[in-house]
Formats: sequence, structure tokens, C-alpha cells
Amino acid sequence: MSEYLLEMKQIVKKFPGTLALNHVDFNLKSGEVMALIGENGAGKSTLMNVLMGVLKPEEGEVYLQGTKIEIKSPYEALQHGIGMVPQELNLVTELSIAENIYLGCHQKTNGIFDWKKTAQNAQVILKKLKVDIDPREKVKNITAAFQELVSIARTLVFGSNIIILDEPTASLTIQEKDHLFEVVRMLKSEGKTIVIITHHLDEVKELSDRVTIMRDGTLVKVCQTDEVTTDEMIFYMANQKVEKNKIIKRNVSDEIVLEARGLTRKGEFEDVSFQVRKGEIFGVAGLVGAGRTELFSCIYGLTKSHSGSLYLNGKEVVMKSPVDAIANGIGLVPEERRKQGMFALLSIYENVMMPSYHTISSKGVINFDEAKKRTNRQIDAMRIKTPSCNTQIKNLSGGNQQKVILGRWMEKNVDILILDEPTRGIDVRAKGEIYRLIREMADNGVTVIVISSEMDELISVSDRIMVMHEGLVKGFMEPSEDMVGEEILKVALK
Amino acid sequence: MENTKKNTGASGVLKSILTSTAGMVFIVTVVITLIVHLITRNFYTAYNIGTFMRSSSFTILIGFAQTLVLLLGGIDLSVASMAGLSSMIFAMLVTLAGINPFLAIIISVAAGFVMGAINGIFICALKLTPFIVTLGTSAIYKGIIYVATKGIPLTGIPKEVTVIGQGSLFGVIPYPFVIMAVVAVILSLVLRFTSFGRHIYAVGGNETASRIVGIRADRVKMLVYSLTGMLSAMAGVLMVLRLGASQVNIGEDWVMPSITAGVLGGTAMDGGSGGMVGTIVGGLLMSAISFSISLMGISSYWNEIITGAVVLIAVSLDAIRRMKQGK
Amino acid sequence: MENTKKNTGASGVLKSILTSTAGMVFIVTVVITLIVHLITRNFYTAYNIGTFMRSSSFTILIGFAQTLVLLLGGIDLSVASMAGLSSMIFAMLVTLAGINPFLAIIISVAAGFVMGAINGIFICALKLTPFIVTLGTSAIYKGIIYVATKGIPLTGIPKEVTVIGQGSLFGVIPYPFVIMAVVAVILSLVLRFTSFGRHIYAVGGNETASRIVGIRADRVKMLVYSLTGMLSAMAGVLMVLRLGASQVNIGEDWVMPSITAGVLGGTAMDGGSGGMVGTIVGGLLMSAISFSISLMGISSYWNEIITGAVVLIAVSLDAIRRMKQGK
Amino acid sequence: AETEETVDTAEAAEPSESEDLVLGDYKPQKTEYNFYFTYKLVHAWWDAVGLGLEDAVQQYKDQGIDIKYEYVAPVAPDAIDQVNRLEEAAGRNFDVIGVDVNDIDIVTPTINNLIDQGHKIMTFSSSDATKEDGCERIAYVGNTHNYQDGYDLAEILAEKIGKKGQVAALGGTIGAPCHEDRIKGFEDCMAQYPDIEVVEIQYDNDSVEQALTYTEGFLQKYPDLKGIFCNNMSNPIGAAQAVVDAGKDGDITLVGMDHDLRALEYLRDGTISALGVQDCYKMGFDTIQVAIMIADGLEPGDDTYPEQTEEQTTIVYPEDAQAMIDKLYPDSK
Ligand SMILES: Nc1ncnc2c1ncn2[C@@H]1O[C@H](COP(=O)(O)OP(=O)(O)OP(=O)(O)O)[C@@H](O)[C@H]1O
Ligand SMILES: Nc1ncnc2c1ncn2[C@@H]1O[C@H](COP(=O)(O)OP(=O)(O)OP(=O)(O)O)[C@@H](O)[C@H]1O
Ligand SMILES: [Mg+2]
Ligand SMILES: [Mg+2]
Repeated sequence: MSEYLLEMKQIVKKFPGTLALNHVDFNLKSGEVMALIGENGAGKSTLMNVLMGVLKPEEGEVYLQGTKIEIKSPYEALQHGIGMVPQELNLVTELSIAENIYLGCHQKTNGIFDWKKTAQNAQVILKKLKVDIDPREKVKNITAAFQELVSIARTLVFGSNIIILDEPTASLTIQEKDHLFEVVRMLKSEGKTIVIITHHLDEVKELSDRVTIMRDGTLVKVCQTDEVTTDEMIFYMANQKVEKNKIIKRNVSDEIVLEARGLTRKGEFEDVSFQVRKGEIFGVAGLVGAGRTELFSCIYGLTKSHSGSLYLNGKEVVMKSPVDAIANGIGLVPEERRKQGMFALLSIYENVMMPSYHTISSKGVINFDEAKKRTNRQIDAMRIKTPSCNTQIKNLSGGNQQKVILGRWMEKNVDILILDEPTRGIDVRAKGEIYRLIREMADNGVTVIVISSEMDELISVSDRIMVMHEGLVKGFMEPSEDMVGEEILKVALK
Repeated sequence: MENTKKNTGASGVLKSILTSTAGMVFIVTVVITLIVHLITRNFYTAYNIGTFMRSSSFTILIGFAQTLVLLLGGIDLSVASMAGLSSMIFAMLVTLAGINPFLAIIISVAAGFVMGAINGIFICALKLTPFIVTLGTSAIYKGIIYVATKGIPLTGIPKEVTVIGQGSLFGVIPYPFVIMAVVAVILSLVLRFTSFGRHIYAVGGNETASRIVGIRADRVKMLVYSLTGMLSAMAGVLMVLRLGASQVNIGEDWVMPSITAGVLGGTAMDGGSGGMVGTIVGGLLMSAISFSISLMGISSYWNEIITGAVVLIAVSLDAIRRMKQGK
Repeated sequence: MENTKKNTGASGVLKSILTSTAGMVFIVTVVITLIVHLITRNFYTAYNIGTFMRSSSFTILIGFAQTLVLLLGGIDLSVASMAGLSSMIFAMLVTLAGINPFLAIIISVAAGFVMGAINGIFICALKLTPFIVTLGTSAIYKGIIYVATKGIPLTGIPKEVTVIGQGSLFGVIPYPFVIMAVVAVILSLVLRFTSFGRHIYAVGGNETASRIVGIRADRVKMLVYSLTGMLSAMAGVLMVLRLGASQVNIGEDWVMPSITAGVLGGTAMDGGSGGMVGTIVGGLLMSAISFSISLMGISSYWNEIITGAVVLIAVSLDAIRRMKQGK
Repeated sequence: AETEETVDTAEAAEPSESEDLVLGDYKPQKTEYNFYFTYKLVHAWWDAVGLGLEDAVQQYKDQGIDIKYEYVAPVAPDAIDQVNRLEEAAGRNFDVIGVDVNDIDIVTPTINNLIDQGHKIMTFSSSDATKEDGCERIAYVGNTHNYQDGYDLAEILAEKIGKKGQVAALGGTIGAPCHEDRIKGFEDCMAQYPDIEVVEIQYDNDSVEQALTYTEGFLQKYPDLKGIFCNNMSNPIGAAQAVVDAGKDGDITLVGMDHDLRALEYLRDGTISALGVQDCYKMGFDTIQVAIMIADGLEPGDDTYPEQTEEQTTIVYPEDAQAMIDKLYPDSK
């Protein structure tokens, strides 16, 4: 018997233009929580996809309890007791929550699909995660955050020995995170082995026994979690020192650019009023289901408000569609990158320039040299990891895709930029860069609205935070050096 | 199917009729037939209902075949050719080889299954677009009919089996309708209550997601395409039994109606939602239109216009209803 | 289109031919015609190439119409009917109303634009499935032809315009081919270099995302469906000019070939990728098949089988190539 | 609604030599009749038949006899559709149901079935199903000599090319009885001439475009081709066009069927050498008369009406073409 439950040896995976995995070794001990970390594009998801049989490696071997195995499909992986919650939301949206949870292992009575049992059992599992939602609802009717929770609930029924969680916490708020961690600990106590991929190093510290660190498709370090400090981890990942985020007191003008008065959309948010000033970084906090996404979708013209009014620079405006919003100098980086943000089949430069084409066209003909030049500027500014600006965006790692979408509005020179979960899935160094970019934009007079479930992020980047809960504004806060996330939570729940 | 699960009482059923695409289409169908009956006094007569049920059964059956594939997000342009080739095989076995007709039915339906499986192999193993694969195999299956029969019809199907296509249960309900109903019940139950059925929705709704939870998507697809072949074969053979002879172009025009029946019944063409009950309703509407045109003695020149207009009106009414409900 | 942009040199072009679906299909086409030429000594003759170019132009033109819609992730089953109705309008204007034939061409092509716009309105305003909308309007447009002409052909199109359909540039390149080539260049440039063109890819690839970046998706769609109507009308009118008369069933069988040309050329049916060059190649393959069958004097009974088989072989070869490249 | 439609249609296609046709001596027993006629497909050929029907109905009207009738068909030929139509019609109490048999084997059982139920079924216009086919229909009014028409046209073609050389044929739709019969007649005729070689027979599916493509192929492969035999209303047009396009009119002899305007124009211009034109008008005219006798309960016989009529096919040559165009298509130029 080997010391390890699972061993991956010398795995090589190539994509056109990228060596995603360069002779990587990875191993798991029975009953441990292994953190897998690395910057965006380091190859974490690729490695796990190889393990799951989603991707076929060019070279390398996998051993389970000392015996060599071949995994050609997720079905075979599951047969070997390996299950995964993928990074991108991957639910069957036309089906109910309950059915999604039990998709791979239907609840049956006498060989017949038991709808009642499925719903009941799903309810129990959702309770464990403290999610209060009707399991018979179709997944397409719930928001991204809830979908994430459903994906996690699904791991609990896998019955797998090895459970891989690829960035499970990216869109969760403190509370859900805590629930998730409880679940992980519970699973561990049941003897399960867990791999968790995350960009939150505090989570690594809190949860994991060992940590595997990757950089640029190679393995750089495997060790006990308590043998490394957070700063060391960052150093291994980035191969350089990364500055801590500091709270910076900024001076903001008094000029009000955006004002909502009693904005209401029934069932989503009610009587929302706030004012945002020019050049301000305006944070919006709340727990999952607070209605932040809905509020700003409405302001952006994606939905219609039922009552209340919106003022831009003192003038009342009605946004009938995003076209109006953009014409008024507003941009939006949506929450669900893949579904709402990117044009998967198109190149990076097209994704960046799509809303700006008319600005670089003459007589309707687009100047593509200019488009690429500007895109390359964004690629450099945000350090997007890609072979070139011609690469299809779908071939980038999740974090890099997010940077491309951000670059779209940076290029567009908007007056007001709404960022819904802008750093979801983004690594520590890139996060710092995005914060820097946000501040830079704000210093140049752009008003930035940051919706985030990461309280620390809001505290460090915002000039002011609006706290929402269940569709209502619960208060406004000014962040300070010693402020902690729990304070915001208190305001939300008061 | 999907819509009814939350509503169990009678009022729930009523509500789900009023709030589903299939329901709207059903209402349009009933209204049309009532109007035609009021004008001609001829729709709701025992004789007429009998022939109506009989002729609609074929569209509906082939609609079932297509709906299965639509649920996967695929399409099968070869349903008509598979129906034709299977029916030819059946007729040849009976008239030329002298095989027991019931055995011949089984063999030819199995042949349909194989034809569907061939579609499935191309689609799954080579990851080809269903449209182009089934277009190709459709031409091949149809070509085989031409080559094998040289266009000459095969007659002499024995009465012992033609009664299945021509007779009626208790002299009232035509057997093809009975068969269609039985198939509908079986398929609905399979779709609703078996892993295979649920996996069809999962694969059709999100193939990547279904693979990651260990659903063998290719196996599901293979089986679905094969079943589609089998159901098409059933419809084809049944048509031979109904006509008492096999002809080169049996079912030739079934492809578009099969898709239309499914779509009118609320099955989405991009997969993952819909069901057999809707297809029945869609098939009934289409049969009702052509029946009504014929009953009203409307000029052949106007046929197409009226058919097109009714289909458009039905789906538009449904769209307006959905918009009002703010979905 | 898409694939070539990275490779500018000659070797790049070659490589992109070898690594794209359209390239593979092109190779198959060339191989077929060479084989047929070796056997019959008859493919690569001036006369034959002339007629080949002429007849393939129609499939390709209607393929362009369809490709535009496919890029959006839609489908247009009414291309044939729009072609037919526009060509009837043209013939009526010229033969019955005695309008200047060049003016009549413009009017009838504009009529095609309007027909396409009607499709667009249903699809955008009511958010209906393109399949069902165009199926319905297709029946209506076709019905109008029947009602208006009663099936009687309209003859007597003046020679001054029939030369467009029947003559050749420098006596070598048939005018329909020239027109097709011009349209191809224009469409490719529009798709590649204008915002409208890029917006088609954006909307086809991800409609939600395209709305968020401020693209007026409905406007793009409306314009695309209208252009599709216009291009269909062009093909229809050109067919009248080629035949010198209008008949009820002009272009009747164009729907499936139009889709096949697009798909064989590598345009995805779920939108967002593909282009006009591929459609030319796809249309050429299909014309080459039917031409080869005719040149080889293959019995009509075998037609379908061979057509189906060649299409399947072409796409399968492409699939195998793609797999080898590990995509 | 139907009857009015047919009237309009009819105006375009005037009868050949038949405008002086008058009703027979038979005195109908009733003053009101109700007929149902279904034919193969919506097509100009049947419009000419419809004209004959309508004229007979008008002439009866002048005698105070009111005849209602439906004259319907699908847009594309379809035997199953025809069976459905017959069954639907049977539910609606017509005095007589007439059918232009799409497919003998498919439709015969339905006809017999309806006869057993007491319906009066006749066949008309282009295709019959006879007693030998096992069909019990009461009578047939229409063309019975497809084979002979094919044979006669082939004979003309053979004469014209000096009974030697290569010929090809276009065969319409695979499995369509009238098309297959004419091809059979053609083949049998050509078999007599040892110096004539039948190089190819292709089925064009009744599509002008397809006929055009096939003919282009013929011209290409057989530079010495002497003649092309066409067997329906649409393939002479495609063949003629290809021949003209290739600049070979005059070199190649074309014969074909029916009275399509374009075919007649090609005939006039000499591209086509002969067309077999059936007297559709008379078929329609006689169909009504026979239907009335059937409705009155008369059996076929020497003193009533024939069990199967012989309608004429006239061979038309280039010199007759313009007169025919003027008669049939008065609106054209
Ligand atoms: N399908 C693909 N085609 C081409 N390149 C790919 C593909 N998938 C991933 N890559 C590349 O492989 C590298 C590793 O990607 P991977 O998704 O594994 O990164 P990651 O570590 O999970 O990053 P993140 O934290 O952003 O999720 C990246 O450079 C990415 O661009
Ligand atoms: N406990 C709950 N159960 C079910 N639905 C809820 C619950 N709480 C809120 N919702 C719904 O969720 C919607 C808010 O969704 P959403 O999660 O997008 O808010 P958010 O503040 O943007 O959160 P996040 O951005 O973290 O997803 C509301 O419309 C509400 O109907
Ligand atoms: Mg990842
Ligand atoms: Mg949100």
C-alpha cells in the first residue's frame, strides 16, 4: 500500500499555444483537506479536469491506492469515487433544484424515480447548508449564488471518497462560507478526502491540512499548511512579493452623479434610495439574495422598475435598455461571466472592443489594427495571461476571462462603471491590480460601483458602502482601518 | 408533463392547461374544430372523429420519435426515411419472403432501431451535427428503398395484420390511435420516472453538466436516436398496415410535421424541456387543420396559406400569453 | 473566414485550408470532380465548368441567405418560398404590368426584404422560435404564389434581362456566378469589417451578453432576417432570368440545400461561428455531387444513396481530422 | 368557395378543340347534385380538366340542374393524403366521389372499402385503377393510353432522327404510373430499331431544374446525341432550355408531353419537335356527365356510359403551336 490515496504522476497537458500542465505531480492522503492554489491560469482546473476524465492528458499516470487506473470520463471517475464541483456553474437549468442535486444518483423506489423522496432529501441537504429555498423550483429561476450552493449541495450526495471543489467560495458571502466550511469539516470527519481550489488564502489556512502550490503549469511546492505563511504562499504563486492591500482615504468631490429615489421592483428590491458622487468608489454589500444584482440590472436598463426614479447629474432619466445606459456613460460587468459576459467563440480583442467598435470605425469599417492595439494595452495593463489578443476567450482561465471583461469597460471610458462581483475567481495579485485599476479610474473621475460578497474587499476598496438585505437598504457605512466584515453583516441583519 | 407536477388537483390541471404552450395550442385546436363543426355540422360526427383519430395517430407517433431527439437538443431528419425503409422491409418480409407477419413487424421495428443506432453512432462517436448526419442517412435510407423496390409498390399484406391499421377497438377507437395512446403513456412514464428518462432531460439541458455528474451522455444519446428509429419504424409499418400495401414514398412528408408537432406542443428545439403530451396536442392541431380545410371544401390553392396562418396564430397567441404573464 | 485571419502568408492560407471544415469539404469536392473527370473525361471541360458554375450559383446564393440566419443561431425555412414569391412578383410586374424589367428586379428584391422583415417581426417582437415562424410564413408565401398564379407559368421575360441569367462574362464566366461572387465578397467584408457584421457574431454567440454591451440585438436580428429575404429574392429572380420564365415551384427544394451548404462550410447551427467562404465550398460540393451523378450516368435509383454517402463522408473526414488535432 | 376558384383558373386554359362540346342527350333525374373530386396535385394540367368540369356544370345550370362540386388536391402528390381525403369525403354525403388514383395499390383498398359502405366512387382524369387491379370503382373517365402516348412520341422521335443514333430519356417521378407507362412505351418502341441506342434514362422528379441539369449532363457526355424523349409536363421545358443554352437547337430532336405554355413556345420555335397534348377539357366535361349517370344509379353499358372512356391525345407539331398558345393562353402577349 502506498502512503497516498491518490497519486497523479508527471501529468502533461497541452493546449494550442499553451503548456497548461508541465510534468505535474499531485497526491492526496486519505482523509485530508488539500488546498490547491496558484494564480489564474496556473493550471489548477486543468489538473482536476484531467483527474476527472474531462480532459485527456498527453502524458502521465494516475494511481489510486497504489494501483494504476485510467480515467476516460467523469463517469469512470465517479466509479472510482472521485467527484467534482466544477469552477463554472454547471447545472441543468431547466430542471428543479432537487433533481440537479441528485442528477447522477437518482432517488428511486422500486426502480422508479421517486420525486417526493428526491425533494425531501434535497430539502434536508439544503438545510444542512442552511439554504432556505424550495427544492422544486427550477434552477433557471434562481440566482447565481443560489446555484453555487446547489452545486455544493450536490457534492454531499455524490458519496465520493474524493471530492474536488473548484473555487466553491467565489460567490459566497461570509455566512454561506461558514456553512460550507462546516460541511467540509463534516465530510472530513466522515473520512472523505477533499481538494479545495481557492484564491482566498485565509480559507486555505483555516481549512486545509496540506497545500499544493502551482505556477505556470508547474508544481512549485507541496507542504503542510502550517509550514507556510500566507505571504510565503503568495510568493510561491507569484514568484515575487505582492503588496498588501491598504485602505486609502480618497478625496471625493461633492458632485452627485447618480441618484436613486424610492426605486422599487416588486419581489426584488423596494424603496431603494442612494446618492453616488463623482469619482466615488461605492461599495454595495449584502448577503446572497440581497437583491443587489437585481437593483443594478434595473438601473442599467435590463429590467424596468415598478416605481421610483433615477437621476443622472441631477436630471431624471429612464433607462429603457442597456443602450440608454451606455449612451449615458454607464457600463456593467455582470455577475455571471459565461452567461452574460463573454462571447466565448470570439477573440479577446473582439470581446474587449465589442461595445467600442463605432468609436474606431470610419464609414462603418472597423479599424482592427487599432482594436488590437487598444486590446494589447489592456492585456498589458491587467497582465492578462494569453498567447495573443487573437486567442478565443473561451481558452483563457477563469480569472483571465474576468480581466478581459473588465478591460472592455476600461477601454470604453465610461463615467459610471458597475462591477458585479468583479474579483470573483481572481487571484491575489490580479485582485490587487484590479483594485489599483479601480482606484485609478476613480481618480480620473469615473464613478465605480462595486457589488461584492467579499466584505474585506469592500472595506479595502470602497469610499462608502451601502448595505442591503432582502431587497432593502439597511444602511451606509464609511470603511475604516480597523473595520471587519462582521460589522457590515450586523448592519445587514439588524 | 413538467408543468403539472406542482398542481395535483383538478383546478391545478386546468391552470396548467391555461398556462402552458400545449394548453394554448389545445384551446386553438378545439376552437377551430368547433367553428368548423358549426359551419359544416360535420366535424363531431362518429365517423369523422374515427377517421380523424386514425389519421392524426401517424403524425403524433412520428412526432413522438422526433420529440425524443428534440429533448436532447438534436434533430432527426431521417424519421421519414426510417419509417419508409422499415415499412419496406416489413412488406418485403411478408410478401416476398413469406415470413409470419407478426414476426415481420418485430423484425422491421428492430431494423428501425438499428437505423436509429447508426445515426447515433455518427453523432456520438464522431461528434457530428445531428442535422447533417440525419440528412445524409435520410438520403441513404430513402435511396435503399428506391434501389430495392425500383419504385414498385408491394401489395398483398394479409388481412390478419392489416386489421391493426384498419380496424377499431370496439368498432369505435381506431387501433392506430390505441397504439399511439399506449406509446404515449409508456414514453411519458419513462421520461418522468426512470433514470434514462431524466438523463435525457439532463443531457439535453446541459451536456457538460450531466457528464460531470457521471451521466454517460453518449449512451443516453445512442439510445434516444435508436428509439427514435424504432418509433419511426412503428409509424411506417403501421401505415403499411393501414394502407394494405407498401409504397416507395410512405411517410415521405413526415419530417417537418414531426418537428412542428413537437414544437407546437411546447418542446424547445434547443433541448431539455418538453414532453409527449404536448406532441399529442401539436399533432392534433395539425391534423385538425388539414381535416378542417378538407371538410370546409376550401380550395387547394388556399390550403397552404390557411395552414401557415393557423400555426402562426397558435404560437403567437401563446407568445402573447407568456408575455402577459411576464415570463 | 475566422480561421484565416491569423495566417497571412501563402503557407498560412494552405494551413488554414487543411485545418478548417470548409477546407476539408473543399478537398473532398476537388477529389470527387477529379475522379469523375478521370472516368468520364468530362468534368473539366469549358462547357461543363460553365454550366457547373451557373447551376451552383443558385445553391450558393440561397446558402448565403441561410448562413446569415445560422450565424444568429436561427434558421429560415422560408428561403425557398421567399425566392418563389419574389420571382413571381418580378415575373408579374414584367409580363402583366409591363414594368421596366430592371425596375421590376429592384421592386421584387425589395419585396423579398419585406418578407424577411415579416419573419423578423414575429421572431423579435413575439420572441417566437424561428423554426416555427418561418415554417408558417413559408406556407403562407408559397400559398400566395398558388393563389395568384393558379399554377400557371409566366413567360415572356424580355431578352434584355434574361441575359443576366443565361449569359456569361467574356463568354466564360456565367453572370449568376459573377453575381454570387460579388455578393460573397460584399457579405464577407460586411461580416468581417463592420460593426453590424461583428454584432451578428456577438448576438449569435451570446445574446444576453450582446445586450449588456449595448448591442441592439433585435435590430440586428431584424436586419439579418430581412437581408436573408432579400438574398433569397435575388436567387429567385435570378432563377427566373435563367429559365426565362417563372414557374410556381421555383426554388421549391432550396431549403435543405441552403442549410446543408452552410453547415458543410463549417457554419455552426447554434450560432456565432462560420462565414460565407464556407458556404461557397459547401454549395460547390453539393452541386459537384449532383453534377457528377449526372455525368457518370448513374441510375436515378442510386442518386440519393450517393448524395447522402458523400455528404456523410465529407463531414466524417472533417470530424476525424478535428479529433486527430485533439480539439 | 372551391368552385369559384376553379372558374378563375379555367379562364387561363381554354380547351383545345373542344369549345363546342355539348352535353349528351341524357336527362338527369334530379335537379341537385353534389360531387367530390380529388386529383393528384395542384398543377396546370388539372386546371384544364377543371375547366371542362366547370363548363359542363354551367351547361347543366342552363337546364336548371344545380351541381355543386369540390375539386381539390394537395400541393404535392401524396397517396396517403389521398386516402385521408377520400375517407373524409365519405363522411360528407356526396352523390359521387371521383378520384384520380395516385397509387393503385394504396388507394384501391380504400375505394373498395367505401364502395362496400355504399358510396359511389369513380376514377377520372390521369389515372385509373381497373377491375384487373382488383378495384371496384364504377367507371373511369380519362386518359387510358399512357403507354401508347409514350410509344407514339418515341415513334416520331425515331422517324425524325432517321432511325439511328443515340437517344436519352427523362422519366419524371419514380413510381408514378403514367410516367412509368410512357417510359415503357418509349423503351418498347426503341427496341425495334437496332440502330438506335438508348443511352440513359434519368428521373427528374418533375423538377424543371433537375431536368435541366440532367440534360446538360446528356449533352456533355454524348456529343452525338440525336434525341431526347420527355414524358411529362415539366421535363420538356428543362430539356429544351439546356439544348438552347448549349446552342444545339436543331441538332437534337425533342419530344414531350402536355400543353405547358413554355413547352408550346419551344415547340413553336422548333426546339421541340412534337408534344402529345391530352384533351383535359373533354375529360373534365365528360366526368361530370358520367358522374350524373352514376349518381342516378345507372350501371355502365353500351346505352349509358362506357366503363372506361378513351380520351384522345393529339400530337401537336411546331406549325400548330402558335394557334394552340393563342387558344390556351389568350392572356400571354
Ligand atoms: N480548452 C482550452 N484551450 C486552450 N487553452 C486552455 C484551455 N483550457 C485552459 N487553457 C489554458 O490552460 C492554462 C491553465 O488553465 P486553468 O483553467 O487550468 O487555470 P486555473 O489555474 O484553473 O486558473 P483560474 O484560477 O483562473 O481558474 C491557461 O493558460 C488557459 O489559458
Ligand atoms: N432565502 C431565499 N430563498 C429563495 N429566494 C430568495 C431568498 N432570498 C432572496 N431570494 C431571491 O433572490 C433574489 C436576490 O438574488 P441575488 O442572489 O442575485 O441577490 P444579490 O444581492 O445580487 O446576491 P448575489 O450577488 O450574492 O447573488 C431576490 O429576488 C429574491 O427573490
Ligand atoms: Mg480554474
Ligand atoms: Mg448578485
